[in-house]
Amino acid sequence: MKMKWTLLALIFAVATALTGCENPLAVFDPKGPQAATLSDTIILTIWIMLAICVVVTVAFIYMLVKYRASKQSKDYEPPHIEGSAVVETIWTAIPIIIVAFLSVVTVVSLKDVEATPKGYENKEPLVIYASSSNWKWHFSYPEENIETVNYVYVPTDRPLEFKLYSYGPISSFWIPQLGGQKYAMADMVTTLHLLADEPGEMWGRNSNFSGKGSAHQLFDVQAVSPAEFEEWVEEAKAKSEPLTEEKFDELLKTEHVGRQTFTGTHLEFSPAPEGSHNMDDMENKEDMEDMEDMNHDMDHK
Amino acid sequence: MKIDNSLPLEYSTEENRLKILGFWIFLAAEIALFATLFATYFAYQGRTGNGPGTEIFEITPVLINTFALLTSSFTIGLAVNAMRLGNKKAMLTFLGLTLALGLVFLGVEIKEFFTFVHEGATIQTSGYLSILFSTLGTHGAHVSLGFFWGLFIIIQVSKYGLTPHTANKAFIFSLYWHFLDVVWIFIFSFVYLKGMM
Amino acid sequence: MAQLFPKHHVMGFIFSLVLTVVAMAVVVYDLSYTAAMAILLITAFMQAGVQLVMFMHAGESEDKVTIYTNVIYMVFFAIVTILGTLLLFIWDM
Amino acid sequence: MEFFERFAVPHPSFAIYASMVGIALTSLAIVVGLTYFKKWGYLWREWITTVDHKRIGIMYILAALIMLLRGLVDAVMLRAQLAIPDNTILDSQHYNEVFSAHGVIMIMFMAMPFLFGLMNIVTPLQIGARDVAFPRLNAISFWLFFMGAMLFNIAFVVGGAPDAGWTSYFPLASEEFSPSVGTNYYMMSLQLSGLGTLMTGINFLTTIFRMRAPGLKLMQLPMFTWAMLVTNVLIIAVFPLFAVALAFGAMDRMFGTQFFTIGNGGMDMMWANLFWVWGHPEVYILILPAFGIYSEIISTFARRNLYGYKSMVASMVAITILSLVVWAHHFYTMGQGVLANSIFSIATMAIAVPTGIKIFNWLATLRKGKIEFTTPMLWSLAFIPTFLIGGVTGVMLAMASADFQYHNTMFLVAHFHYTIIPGVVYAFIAGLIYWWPKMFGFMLNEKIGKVSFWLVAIFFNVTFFPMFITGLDGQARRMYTYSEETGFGPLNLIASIGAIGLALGFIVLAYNIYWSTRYMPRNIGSDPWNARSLEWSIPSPVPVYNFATLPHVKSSQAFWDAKTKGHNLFPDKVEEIHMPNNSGVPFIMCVIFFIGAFSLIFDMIPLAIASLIGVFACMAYRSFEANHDHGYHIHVKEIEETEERLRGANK
Repeated sequence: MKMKWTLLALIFAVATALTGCENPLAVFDPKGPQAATLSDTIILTIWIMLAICVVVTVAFIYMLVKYRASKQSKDYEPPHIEGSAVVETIWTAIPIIIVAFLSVVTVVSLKDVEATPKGYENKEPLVIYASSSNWKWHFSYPEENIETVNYVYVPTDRPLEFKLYSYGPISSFWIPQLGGQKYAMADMVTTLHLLADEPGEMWGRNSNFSGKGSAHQLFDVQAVSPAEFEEWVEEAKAKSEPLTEEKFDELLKTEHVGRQTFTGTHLEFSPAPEGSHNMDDMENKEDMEDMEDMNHDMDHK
Repeated sequence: MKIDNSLPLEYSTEENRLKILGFWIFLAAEIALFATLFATYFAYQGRTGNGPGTEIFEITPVLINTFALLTSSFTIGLAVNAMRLGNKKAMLTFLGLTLALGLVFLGVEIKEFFTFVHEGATIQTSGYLSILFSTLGTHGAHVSLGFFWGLFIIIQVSKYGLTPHTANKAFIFSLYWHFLDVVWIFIFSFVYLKGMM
Repeated sequence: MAQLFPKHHVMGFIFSLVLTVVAMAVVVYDLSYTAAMAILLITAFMQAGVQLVMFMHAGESEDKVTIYTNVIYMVFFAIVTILGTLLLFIWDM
Repeated sequence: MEFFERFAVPHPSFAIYASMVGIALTSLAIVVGLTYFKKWGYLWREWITTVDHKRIGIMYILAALIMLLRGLVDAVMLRAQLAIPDNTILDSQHYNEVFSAHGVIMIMFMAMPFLFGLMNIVTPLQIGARDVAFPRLNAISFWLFFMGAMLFNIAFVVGGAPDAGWTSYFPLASEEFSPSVGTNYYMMSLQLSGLGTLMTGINFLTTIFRMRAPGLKLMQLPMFTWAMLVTNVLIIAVFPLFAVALAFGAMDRMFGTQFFTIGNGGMDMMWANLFWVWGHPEVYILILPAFGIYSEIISTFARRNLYGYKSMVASMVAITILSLVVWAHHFYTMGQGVLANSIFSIATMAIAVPTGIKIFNWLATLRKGKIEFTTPMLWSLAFIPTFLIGGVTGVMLAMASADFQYHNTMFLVAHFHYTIIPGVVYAFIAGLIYWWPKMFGFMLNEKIGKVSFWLVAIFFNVTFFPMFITGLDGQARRMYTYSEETGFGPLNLIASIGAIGLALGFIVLAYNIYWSTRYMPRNIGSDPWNARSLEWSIPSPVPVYNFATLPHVKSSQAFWDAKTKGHNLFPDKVEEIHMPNNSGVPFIMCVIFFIGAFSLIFDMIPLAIASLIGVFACMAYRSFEANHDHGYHIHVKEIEETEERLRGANK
């Protein structure tokens, strides 16, 4: 019995800890609209789940206390009850309603986080290619024509489109304070829509196990105002060496490096595996030959 | 062992009925196995890398194979029918015919594999060819296994005669063989014909 | 002799040959993708049905309900696996 | 010399060398012990060649308990490493090997055999059968599992352990990124045990469909047997698929195919896809039997019939079907679109509905009952609130959008331990204690049992609850270390302390088995718990033929009705019983399987081909042998004497 109360107390303590105190958990400390959406969704569901837990646990304890053998008379014979259609329908219906509500929440929030954040649709997004290699992150800014390793600068209030892929095992690109994670894989590019709405320093990481160095595959994220961002770009261009193919190959081979900055990006000589699996979609293609050619092109990296 | 004479020999004991139902469940598991191969095959269509795609298919060997298997499925059905009539000789003839057709199928398929390899299409060439060879190969391996199984049954029926035991085996073998024919129809339709469309 | 070639077996065999020839149409004629796939699906499943009912005697024993449930369940699983995989890898990638 | 080099451990440490010595000494001790006590013959005749479902069940459970110990040691090592920031007890490579082993062993070689053990022992007894449908196939299933488990367990001392996680995602698990033979072990050992599992599935489905006692209808099966039915229905669907996936993976590594490679049209996602088409139903293969066990125990000790029998069955069938259509929730983050993610999200959450129905039905069963807190009941009751947390966090994880924040974090780790430990492990322990008297003819000590229960029930929460919080704070799973400034330190320390308590609980459980074997009284009668289903109507331990005459059944709690309403379960006269012969072929065949798998792992193709031929030779041998192997008969007199002796002693 004690255990259940301890448990309940623990849940409440945790719930209060989650929702606000001086040092909030990373997921509940959003620095952008995508992360805020997710944080709100999670907190909402925690409350619903807590309510369910409390109701069931109370019912459970009530049964245990009231119907324990030691409280019952010796000759009490528990009755034979098959069940009740009405009661069983009720407790089927309630979970269905809850699940239906949560389904709506899921689909709506999923659409939100999988697109450019609301209110920023007409701003031109900043495209950053983030590629993972054992065990580093390369950030290529094709428009600004610079590339960084293990740290990324982003301007505030501008939609960010991270194009993710990997030079090896599956990695997961995750900046909890900006939004959810997504896999970076070797044979396709995935897109993650993020946005920072206040300046600050954050951490990001590869959260997917990808071999012996993955625990250290972390990177810094610096959100700065657009003006400062321009400044940083200029400075990076002025002060850094160009990224050559040899240099990049050497970098790929090195397991752990610190922060690095280059002018130019590796996309020029080692392009991302653009396109996704739907390139293979036969559905609307009448002509096989065309398809074959397309795939040949795609796979010649 | 209680023998119920009102039923065909292959169903006549409880053990036999258990085995037949058990084999049906096994066949269901085989459906799952081939479904996996098909699911993978469809997802890999077009993922040919640097290797060739469906243009390596030729219609003639495929047609020979299809008619060989369809006919063998017919003959093994006749074998079971003959068994139920108690005609051991006819049953063995039909079984032998079935296995011969199985051999034709295997021969043509192996020759086809050699042609593929000759055209530079091996199991190591691309994702598409890996799954193509695996799908065809899994079916082919089943047919090969079936061939030996059938051979053992022919030997046992000739040696021990038509007993509840041998009849049961022969019937289960016929289920297996028909099932392989069904799988081949799906391979024929969704690998070959779809590929040659 | 006629006993050795029961009518429904011969019918089943002829039927399966006819279905094979019909399926061949998708290679011979220049059909739309949808029409061709429809033909293939229908002929293939009909062929499977012929084998199951006419040759494999799926319905002859007292376990017939078990056997049919078993096959239908597994066909359901097969379809789920194939469609689910296609959905994830091709249709909604 | 080069030939032998590949058997060396690529990344050795003192612990591994110590284990080698330990394994060698233990094996030696077993051999010497068996020789000294002249037990080789006994072992061969009574156990290795047995086709008796009860003995096979006991061997499964014994293997499961040993594997539980191994998995537990792995777990303690993991928690030790994570106890404090920047710890150096294990280096990265070892940590990776240990968590991979922990996952595979706990799921495949602990939970699965535990399930099969209980299934083997209880199912035929509950339906009033004399054995399973195919006793010899059953022996093959067991030995295949056993060989698979042994193969996996020698990996870390011969050639190197797998290090790509229990999910073994490609391309990490490919030859390029995991060059040691470790992943080959993974592929082959799971292939062997998976084959055994598939055969068990076929065997038990046939048993349940065709071997029920006269009068026992499907809708009257005890809930545990119903659970076994749907479990096996899942097994026959997904295990063939897993066999294909493993074969693809093995071929990629051994024969250079391109299924999951990076270039040439390979698709690394396909492994994840196939793995989870199997992997998600797999967790339901574990939890459904657990639901069955809880239903039996709760109804027995609430002294009431199970509330809502029909909706209990319907919800299990619903879970079975739904579990087949939700697998993509394991990889919402793989880049598929909103549509696919939404479909899988909703399907996943829908599972909460039938699960909820079950929980409410259990609560309603407790209502108006006369609840007795025996140890099996305690384990079953603790399940409800603890599993609830696992369940609701499961719904949270099912929401694809929110999952982007939980995925790959300790939150997920906490969630699945909250489902698998209270859901599966508690159930199997409860079932073990509950059916122990049926297996061995004596009970386990209640007092020691309660100590172990409270230790586990409390420290389980201490271990895993903090992980929910560190997960939400961004601690990723499977990472061998974390730095001080992350702030994960204090909660991880709590979790590690909890792990010690948890381990202690399991040690007390083991001690209970030892103590009870030595000191518990042997004359317990056939029905020590005053239970409800058929297995309690026959002597404990159960004679080899199970039922002297087949019971005539009219309800889902036939034995209870017979006890309370006084009708005769066994109206028939004793007749001769036909039994199958023991056989050494299953064991020999599986040894050959082992050799074949081992040679494939180390790329010794000729030996592998020879083994394959050996396996077929065993099958061919059996095919001919079966024509004149008709088993043996137990005569009426012998049955009557046995019944007299077993039942007489109880009175």
